[in-house]
Amino acid sequence: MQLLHEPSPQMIKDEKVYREMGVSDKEFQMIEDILGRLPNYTELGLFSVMWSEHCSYKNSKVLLKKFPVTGDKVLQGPGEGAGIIDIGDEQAVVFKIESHNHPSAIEPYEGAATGVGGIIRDVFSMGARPVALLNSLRFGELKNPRVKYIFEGVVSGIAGYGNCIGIPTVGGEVQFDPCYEGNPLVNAMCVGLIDHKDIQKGQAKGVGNPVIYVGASTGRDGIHGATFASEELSEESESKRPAVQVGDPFMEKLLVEACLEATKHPKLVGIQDMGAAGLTSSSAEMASKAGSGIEMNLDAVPQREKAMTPYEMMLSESQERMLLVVEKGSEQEFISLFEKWGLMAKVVGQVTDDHRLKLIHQGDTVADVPVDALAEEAPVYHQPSKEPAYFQEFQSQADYRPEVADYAGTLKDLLRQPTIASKEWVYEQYDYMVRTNTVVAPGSDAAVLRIRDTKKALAMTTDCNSRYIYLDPYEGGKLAVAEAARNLVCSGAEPLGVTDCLNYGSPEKPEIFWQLEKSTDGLSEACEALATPVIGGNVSLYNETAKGAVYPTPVIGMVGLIHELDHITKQSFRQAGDIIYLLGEAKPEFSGSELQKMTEGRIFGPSPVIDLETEKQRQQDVLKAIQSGSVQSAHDLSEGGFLVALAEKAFGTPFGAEVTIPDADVLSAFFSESPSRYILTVKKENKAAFEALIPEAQAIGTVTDAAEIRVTDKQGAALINERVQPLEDAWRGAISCYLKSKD
Amino acid sequence: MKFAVIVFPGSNCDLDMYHAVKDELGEEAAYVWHDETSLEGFDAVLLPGGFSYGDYLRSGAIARFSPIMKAVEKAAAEGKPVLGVCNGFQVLLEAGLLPGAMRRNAKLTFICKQTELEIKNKSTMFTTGYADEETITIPVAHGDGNYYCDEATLKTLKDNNQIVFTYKDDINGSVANIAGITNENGNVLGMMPHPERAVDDLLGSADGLKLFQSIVKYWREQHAITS
Amino acid sequence: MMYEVKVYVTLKEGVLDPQGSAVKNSLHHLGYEGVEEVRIGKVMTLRIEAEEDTIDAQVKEMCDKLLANPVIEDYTYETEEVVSS
Amino acid sequence: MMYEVKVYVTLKEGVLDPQGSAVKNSLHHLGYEGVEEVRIGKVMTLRIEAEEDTIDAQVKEMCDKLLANPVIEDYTYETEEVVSS
Ligand SMILES: Nc1ncnc2c1ncn2[C@@H]1O[C@H](COP(=O)(O)OP(=O)(O)O)[C@@H](O)[C@H]1O
Ligand SMILES: [Mg+2]
Repeated sequence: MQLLHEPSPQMIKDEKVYREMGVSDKEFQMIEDILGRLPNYTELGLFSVMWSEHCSYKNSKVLLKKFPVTGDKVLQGPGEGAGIIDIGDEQAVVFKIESHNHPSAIEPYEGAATGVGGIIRDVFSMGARPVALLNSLRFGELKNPRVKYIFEGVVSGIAGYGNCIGIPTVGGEVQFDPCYEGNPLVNAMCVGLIDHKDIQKGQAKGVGNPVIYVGASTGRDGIHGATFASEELSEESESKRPAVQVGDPFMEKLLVEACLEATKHPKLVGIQDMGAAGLTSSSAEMASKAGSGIEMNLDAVPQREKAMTPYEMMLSESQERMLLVVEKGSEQEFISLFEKWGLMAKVVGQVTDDHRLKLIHQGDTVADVPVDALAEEAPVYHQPSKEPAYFQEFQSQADYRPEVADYAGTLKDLLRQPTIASKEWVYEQYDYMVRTNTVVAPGSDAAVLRIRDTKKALAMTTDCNSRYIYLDPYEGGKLAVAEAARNLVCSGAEPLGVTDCLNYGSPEKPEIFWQLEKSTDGLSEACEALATPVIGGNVSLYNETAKGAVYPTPVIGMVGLIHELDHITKQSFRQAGDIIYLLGEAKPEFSGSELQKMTEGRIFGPSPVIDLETEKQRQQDVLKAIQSGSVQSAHDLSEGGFLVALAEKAFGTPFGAEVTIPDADVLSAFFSESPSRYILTVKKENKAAFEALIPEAQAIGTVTDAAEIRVTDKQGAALINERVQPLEDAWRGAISCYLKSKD
Repeated sequence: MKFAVIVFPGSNCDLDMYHAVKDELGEEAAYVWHDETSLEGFDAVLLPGGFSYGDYLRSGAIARFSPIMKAVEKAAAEGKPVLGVCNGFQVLLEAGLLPGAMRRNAKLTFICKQTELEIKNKSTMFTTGYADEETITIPVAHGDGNYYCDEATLKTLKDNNQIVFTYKDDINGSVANIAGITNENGNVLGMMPHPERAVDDLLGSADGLKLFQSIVKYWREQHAITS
Repeated sequence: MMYEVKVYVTLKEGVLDPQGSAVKNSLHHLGYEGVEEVRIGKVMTLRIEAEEDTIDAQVKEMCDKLLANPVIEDYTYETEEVVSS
Repeated sequence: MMYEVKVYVTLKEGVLDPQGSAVKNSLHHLGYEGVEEVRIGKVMTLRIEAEEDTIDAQVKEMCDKLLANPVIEDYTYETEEVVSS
């Protein structure tokens, strides 16, 4: 199956073949200047993938620089496979999030599955044992059959990979909005644990050291995946089918175990996964970081298909592959180690000192390019930015205030909105318990995993309400970070740090770049204020179809440390008689709220504004109260507002609540989504202690034995009087109900 | 008492099984790699859950040819307690140590959740610890847990009291809601729910612990060792 | 008329088949060294009541829409009339 | 000699096929009301190097041991010699 003859260097230039690979005229000229000659087809391929947005961050680098990336506990910031944060006792937590949006749009199951596989490799290539997976998903409205197909495929793909490899998928989020219809977002996050002494880096040091290829053989799958991820989706994408990769979680399970054994081997020099741009990025980055070069003999690369060209081998994104550099003379030890696990390991090259990536194929040198030009020195652009017209319009709109006649009916309708409804349909497909460390399963504000042989635990969450970011990227960016941190605090954790996945439309459009700029400003400011440095992340641009771009969606993955197992707190009511407290005030703001979306079918107006000082203060107060032992349950108020949160606290328990709303503005008290708010419950005997810690919290009622939600106003007039069961049924059954319905 | 935890390539509940025995039960446990050939010195054999060989082809189909399986058969024939959980159950079925076969869950999706089980036979060496309880809570996590056997086999299972656990609700389509069965001898138990994940209230349930305690009790009685 | 239709769905060439490789390895372990390749696909047997002039188009449509995943799979099919007994 | 062998593994009659029922329902949803039954099985394509007089026995053995589970599945196979080019 020999491909047609590759075009000659002159033809590439004359016929502008490079454009098909996403290389601009100017970039082609740069390549020519760097090489001092015309690149051949293989070399052009190397540049095109390494200079794609996905690998080089050429359009986003200027923005990422703004993130706070340091802190006393940060052991590894952005730049390696995953960031690392110290958690004491010579242990650290490693985490990273990554997108697999375009592959999932084309082939939902395999796209999502390989997204999970990829992020796991990022974590264990640092030497860490992956202990948990999370995901953040966005789809169009569930009414559309294609959306249902994508949703079901993505969820089963995530399940298929994570369950098989035996890493629990413990949390995440799913939202549905029309802007994601043709371009779903599938972000996967992996969290790992590591002992400080085992931390590895992806570096190719030591001239003459062998380069070892490990894992699955290379096929023609996923060629140009990185470039593909850096383009808008079009009808044509459907025909770019070879870009679809199939995952083999069984192979990866063996790879995890074998690589973790290898990272403990004293003669390992460097290790990196072959992610986007496969062999090209792993080799070029390892050499560039170490200030060395690599020479590879492509004939030694294990090949799944016949007659593969150097171009195909270098650009293939076949899954479950790793690249290792080991000390000279120890190659056989490593090869045997991998063979014990039933894996193929082969020496494919060696480290050189000439700062070049040199490829040999059937005796010929088929590529010879400077590694730094591929990696560190990729072009960087500062795209023009322009405030979109919609933003001004939204800002100037008068306060939106919906009419609600029937509070109970509205509550029930809200609980049925797919974005609010229980995600049980999703997470019941995930093995969230395997390895028996999951002590707070999906369904609470954050997932919690105990750390064996310590008294500590980790809390983790992904969050991003993209509606607010669309309305106001700057405020919305701050809100996303604050919400993630709040979810951790509710679980009893001290937030440690952030990994982010920036999902946007095309940065070449000034209005989109403006969204990127403003929202990263907001993210940076909140991360700074809440002392949660960004230790890594991923950028996914060009998320748009002919119908337009997705909402700007910077997903925040956050991990927190719970110092004592006793501090672990869940969102559900625990005991009848407990006092219910409300912390934070509801403002009359409904733009971007679930209620606005539900009532109007769209969102508009100015986003709520958050005061980061207040946010920080309340987080500290709540955490202190939890740590002091006086809090029985804690839940933050997010989508849907107070009533939804109150009902959620009753779901899955035999209890109900009796509450008096002190506010005169009942509508806001019930449905506003103003930030920095919590519902907490406290045992009667801890009343004084709790109130001393958080004087600001208002006692609004009690947890009851009767499974009913009863809310009255200050005058004692009944506002809500509902049995929990029907509310819970509506909430629990909504998603499978949407999936089953024919239209 | 010493438990062997068999590890196939792709097993992923091996660690949970090991910790359940070692930390929660307080007995001895050791991993035994699939290509070993002897289980000499072990008093009981545990086949953990996971996706042996990726569960490609059929769950458990490839693992059952592992060298260690001869030793597992021997242990079973000698009357030692053999417990297969989830994928371990599937391996026992494929190996013919238990009757029947597994199909995809009726709803076709993987299910992971706490489930209520009824104990149908409280006098097996795995269940004596449950004397009084009617139902217990133990989680499931499987995609292929839809137990099948033909009517004649079902009748035999019933007649011999080989059905040990049933699901209280039909969660996966299994014939007669079967969640766990033994062989005729009663010393080989296969079950889809994961008792090793229910050994500590911190994990949501400790109801699985009694299963392991029952095994120890049985073994102590057999060996007249007083603890 | 009643038809029995067999649809064969196989992975496209070049698409990784982890199942097939696992089965191949297992067969080698069992001593069948001669097995050089295994690819695993699906066969679906459908009974369809349809007019003679639409059956073919229907089956093709079903395959394109649902039975095969055109991104990674190819399909072929055979239709046969079932003579009612 | 090189053989291409196709092994068809299907669920035994009487064994409920959850996948098949799901596909049937989906087809009904899509408007193919004429579909009365769907059963889903596997087709495995093997390339085997073997002597002419052993190929048949080998394939049968592989099926009995590994490729099919006799408790719930039936199998058939076809072997064809591959003419080397
Ligand atoms: N895709 C998913 N995967 C796993 N768990 C999920 C997913 N989506 C939601 N969940 C879980 O459902 C619960 C509710 O999610 P969400 O409404 O997003 O919570 P919050 O508003 O507190 O962030 C959480 O425990 C979350 O982890
Ligand atoms: Mg929350």
